[in-house]
Amino acid sequence: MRKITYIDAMNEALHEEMQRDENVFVIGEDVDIDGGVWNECYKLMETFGKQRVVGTPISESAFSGLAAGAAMCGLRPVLEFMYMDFVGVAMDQLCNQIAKLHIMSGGQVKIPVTIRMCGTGTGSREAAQHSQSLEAWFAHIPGFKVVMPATAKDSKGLLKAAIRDDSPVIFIENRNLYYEKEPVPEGEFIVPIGQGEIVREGTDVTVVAVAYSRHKVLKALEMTEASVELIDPRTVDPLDMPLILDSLAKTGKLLVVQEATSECGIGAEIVRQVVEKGFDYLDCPPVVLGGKNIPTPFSAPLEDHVLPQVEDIAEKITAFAKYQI
Amino acid sequence: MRKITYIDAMNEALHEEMQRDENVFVIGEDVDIDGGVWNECYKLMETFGKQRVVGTPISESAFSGLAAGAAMCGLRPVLEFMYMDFVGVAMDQLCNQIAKLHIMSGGQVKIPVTIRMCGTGTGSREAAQHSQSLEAWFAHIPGFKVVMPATAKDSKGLLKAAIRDDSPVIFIENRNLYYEKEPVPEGEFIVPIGQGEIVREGTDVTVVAVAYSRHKVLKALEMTEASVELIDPRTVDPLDMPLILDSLAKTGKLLVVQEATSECGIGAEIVRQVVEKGFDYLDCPPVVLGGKNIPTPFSAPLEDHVLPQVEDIAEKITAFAKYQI
Amino acid sequence: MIKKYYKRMLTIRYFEERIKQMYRGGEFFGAIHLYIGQEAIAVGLCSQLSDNDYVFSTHRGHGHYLAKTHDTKGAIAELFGKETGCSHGYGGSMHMFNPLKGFMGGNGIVGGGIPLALGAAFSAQYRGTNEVSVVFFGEGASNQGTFHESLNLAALKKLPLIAVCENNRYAATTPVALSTSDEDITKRADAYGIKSLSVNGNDLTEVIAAAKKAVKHVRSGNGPFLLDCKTYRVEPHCGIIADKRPEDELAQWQKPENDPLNCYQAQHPKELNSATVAALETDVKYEIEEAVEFARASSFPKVENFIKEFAVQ
Amino acid sequence: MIKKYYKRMLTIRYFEERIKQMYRGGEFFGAIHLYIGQEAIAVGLCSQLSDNDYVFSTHRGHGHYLAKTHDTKGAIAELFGKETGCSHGYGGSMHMFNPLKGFMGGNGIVGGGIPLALGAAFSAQYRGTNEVSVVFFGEGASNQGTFHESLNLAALKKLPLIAVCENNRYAATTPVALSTSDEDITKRADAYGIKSLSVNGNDLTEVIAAAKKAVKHVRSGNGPFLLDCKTYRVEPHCGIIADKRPEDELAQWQKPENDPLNCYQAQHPKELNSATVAALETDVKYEIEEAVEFARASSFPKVENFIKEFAVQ
Ligand SMILES: Cc1ncc(C[n+]2csc(CCOP(=O)(O)OP(=O)(O)O)c2C)c(N)n1
Ligand SMILES: Cc1ncc(C[n+]2csc(CCOP(=O)(O)OP(=O)(O)O)c2C)c(N)n1
Ligand SMILES: [Mg+2]
Ligand SMILES: [Mg+2]
Repeated sequence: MRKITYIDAMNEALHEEMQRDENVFVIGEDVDIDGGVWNECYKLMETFGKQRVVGTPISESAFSGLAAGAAMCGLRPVLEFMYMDFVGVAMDQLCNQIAKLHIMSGGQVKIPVTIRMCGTGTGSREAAQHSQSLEAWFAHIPGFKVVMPATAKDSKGLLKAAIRDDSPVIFIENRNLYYEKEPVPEGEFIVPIGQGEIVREGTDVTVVAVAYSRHKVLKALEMTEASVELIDPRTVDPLDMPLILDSLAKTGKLLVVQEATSECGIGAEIVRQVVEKGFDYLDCPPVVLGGKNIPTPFSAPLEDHVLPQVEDIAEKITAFAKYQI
Repeated sequence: MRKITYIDAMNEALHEEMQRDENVFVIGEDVDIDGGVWNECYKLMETFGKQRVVGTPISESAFSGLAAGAAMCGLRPVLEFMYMDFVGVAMDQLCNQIAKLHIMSGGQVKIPVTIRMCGTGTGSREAAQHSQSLEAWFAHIPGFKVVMPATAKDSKGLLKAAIRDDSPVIFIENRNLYYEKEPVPEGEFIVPIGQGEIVREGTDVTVVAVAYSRHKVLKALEMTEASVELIDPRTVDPLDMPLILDSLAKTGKLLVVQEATSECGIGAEIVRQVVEKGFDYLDCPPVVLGGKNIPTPFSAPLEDHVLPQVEDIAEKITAFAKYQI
Repeated sequence: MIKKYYKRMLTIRYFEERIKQMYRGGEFFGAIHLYIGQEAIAVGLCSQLSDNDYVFSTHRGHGHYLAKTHDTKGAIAELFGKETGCSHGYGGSMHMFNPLKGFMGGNGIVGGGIPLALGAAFSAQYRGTNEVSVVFFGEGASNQGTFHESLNLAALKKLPLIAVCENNRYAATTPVALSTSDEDITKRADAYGIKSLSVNGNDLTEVIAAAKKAVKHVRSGNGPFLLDCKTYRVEPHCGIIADKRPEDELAQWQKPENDPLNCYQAQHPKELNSATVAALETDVKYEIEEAVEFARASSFPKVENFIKEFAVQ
Repeated sequence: MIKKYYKRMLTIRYFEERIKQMYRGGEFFGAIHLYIGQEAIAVGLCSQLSDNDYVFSTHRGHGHYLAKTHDTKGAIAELFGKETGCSHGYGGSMHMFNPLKGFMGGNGIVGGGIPLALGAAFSAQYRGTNEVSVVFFGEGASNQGTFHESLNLAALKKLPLIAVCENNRYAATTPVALSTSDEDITKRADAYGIKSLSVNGNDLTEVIAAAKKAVKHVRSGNGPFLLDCKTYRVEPHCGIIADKRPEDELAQWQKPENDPLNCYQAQHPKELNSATVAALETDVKYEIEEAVEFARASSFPKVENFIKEFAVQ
């Protein structure tokens, strides 16, 4: 299969969807200039022109609202936050407007907005205001779907699915994956929202790895003998619980790995649903390995300490595998 | 014991703390006029004057930041959001500034801000944008403490503790409790942050009731034979896990009741910690009874349907009590 | 036209009076913010709009809704939370919707609707229609960040947006002097290079003239326009809040010449003679009573449909 | 004074050049935004402040930090993430802090620091000191809601705030014409009734004169002041972003008369003759190399202390 980068895969999705549906447009800071700061909008301006490739001032509330209003009138905006961390300035437009307009109107308006959270990730020493993974905020608010592709293939397939979805979709990207080449099928394909993926089959432990953690877990597997079933949920709201529960029926042991802080995170949510729906499968206490409950510090050794490292994951997996009922 | 309302109890706390420490001031919309829209600032203006009772325009980001900057210079602001739902417009100032300044400065500045989330609650038919209980957003972000008093006594004692705390404290009030008279001791007292309360002792089921749910559970107890240990966590971040775990050691069964949506909520967090630290205590799957995953609709029957009702709680408790291992 | 416009104002006035009465009587719940005293603004603006044009409203939106849609029944039924309501009971007072008539919703968040209105204006530009998007907001809302961001963005993109500030001198209990450092909102428009006009918002004739100018400017592709309408909130902010405004101030604003209905009537003594007005009053009252009966007789939305239609999981 | 001010600009210039080199060499990581070409603004403003006055900075804050604190060692050590850094390694380039010298931090959120600066100004007013609070921000940031809300609030409360817009013509890759509907930011100040001045931000003499006026105005209790400083960002926005600005534009701004250091030197040929400048250059280079050695030799912060001091649970 051909190999392209995560960012190019998303860029292909944008080209294809904008070609397919003239109501699709992109909006965000710098998207109209030199293909955007991440190169995510490469050639969009040249191909679709400035009415459909809308550069904005640094006014996230205003342009998020613009997207919502345009969606109310039938357009399908793809909205960009340059980093997920900046979403704080627009939480009202996202969570009180975009997520709720459909229901507040009694179903009369739809808000098919795709909200790209670019530049999410850690490990590049960008400190507390550029290192957050805030998927839990949106999973907590009814009205959104939330996806977190961890491969180039999923980045394309999920972006296309998001754009075609009639609900607002929070699309969370990881900057550490942007420029790695990976296999991506040619042409059209969709990765359905709500479908997880079994990355590795195994029998000892089920590891659910959220987003970038998938790659950390894969590295950790090289350091352990345990037979691990690795699941990438891909969509974190709604979760693919049947997939997770089926795996647990086999392994009886659950580890969730995520970069976000554990408190009230996706891992906690998975545990809540797992114990409610699959308590009898569990042979030992499910554990969430997440970011520590501290704002991410700048200094390298401190940042590494705050986030789950490959060694931590390997250690936990080994301990889990050894655990006897 | 004398009886006063929740709102008057907080008002007393403000008078006492402003008297005690000249660095304490209050800031928010309408706080300087007629005692504030909830009467929460009754007589503050008359007593402390306009430099310490600071009315603002409807500019939540600006005045939240003002509070943070003032705190960096040694003041101790008590900041008001008229309804918790409005916090979306100021999430950056709260979560990227107030919560992180202490650590980003390497500990050189402290941010002793108390952030009052007034008017939280449901059941009064105020629809999707005036019905949210967003404690999980703040529990997820490192750097905050989060308290949710459910009685007049706790509202006073926790407000005083929050004002004296050197960390930013999210103080979540419930509008349905504001004007009910309840017993409150005379004079000075503090309710320590991080301490839950056993409201009722019991042996069959542990029910952790978040905020207003405490009152719903008390009503539900009149409809069931089960012996329930009712815990009001009072602080939801950090949670008083020893208290909850001790109770579980006795009952083996956990029900969490909250008004917030269950997904990634405080209940999920309690479950995460309980299974990690007290898995062997559990006789049956712990359950979270929370708001449904739908923005709160206006119409009475729909709103009632979305939120856990007394009958739902009673039913769940009875089922739990009957559950045999 | 004169009779029609007067009747529209009268409908809003009587609607609000009736609502107030029923609310106090405990017939329905939730927050209500009355529009009494500001009728000329909604009616004046909407007089220049078609169903294809968009209106984005606020927490104080009954008047905007009625002026844009003339749908009294849907409005009252919505306040009652009935499935025949204009938002099928899901929205209530602050979230009336009627997209078919171009009414794009109220908003419970002060300043929350301004960015949304940009989107409808953008959609008109995108599709090359000549629709305009009108957003109402209070002087209090003009101090929210969204106001600033939206006006700058509208100016940059030359969007067909009319921003209508209803300066009713109060935001909840805060007088304008304590919320808005320079009360003249047109200066803010100047800062973005946006054309603007200040008008007496209680004089329908003035409002109509200004609305005409604004709509013409915007529809011709000249970019946004701001209208600064001076008015006064006659009722308390909402159901639950104490109102201790100076009595003389209240009295001043309740004088006939300052009341939008009286003022318009005085300008048109012939068309709006007492017999005509009396007839209109009868009509309007009847229409409203009919709507009340309709709302009362309607059913609540069904929980079963609700779950099917809206539940995500 | 002239030598001192020139030396301060030179320190920033050489600091940034050295940083750029080390960053490219992979000696440290994270985002860095260079201040080259804007030195006169930070130096001019800070020349009028004491340690008791406050500065709130941005993502592009090295220059502000050095001008306010003269702490080269703490700055470089911070970029290296060392415990001797001015934020003990917790902050990095965007979060330098030195509250003892009145430096209240950079900010990774565009427009995020403006509200914070209100707070220091408020504190001065509250305690009755005559401190002033200065906040720097880019023309890009002037389109954030926080700008608007903060200026209105500062004007209402007459806070001792100096808002310094560094209009360097770009926000990341977006030129000012595409972000700011009217480039003249002083018009925005007018809208709030805030006094303001526009200056050539690359002419230190002009900046100092304007800063004097602003500080005097603000310190005397007359409320906030806005300075609109026209300048140019000579370097790319930050490490990772491609820079495709027009070559002639770049060349124009790199001409000696447009460079803040050359410009100042030309104004003071005697005090800043080539021998003096050469000596200053030697001094500054030496100082910076010393700071680099200091940073290299320093230890990383210890994880154990970290947990003790900051962990909540
Ligand atoms: C962001 C936000 N802050 C506060 C409120 C509470 N609130 C509702 S209406 C109102 C006053 C609004 O004043 P104005 O914009 O002048 O409109 P008016 O009520 O006068 O029509 C306030 C403070 C809110 N709904 N949203
Ligand atoms: C709220 C927010 N949006 C976007 C960004 C990304 N960003 C960082 S700097 C920058 C440009 C800022 O431009 P300006 O304010 O003019 O300052 P300059 O970089 O020119 O000094 C952008 C878009 C951010 N940090 N915060
Ligand atoms: Mg008003
Ligand atoms: Mg700039």
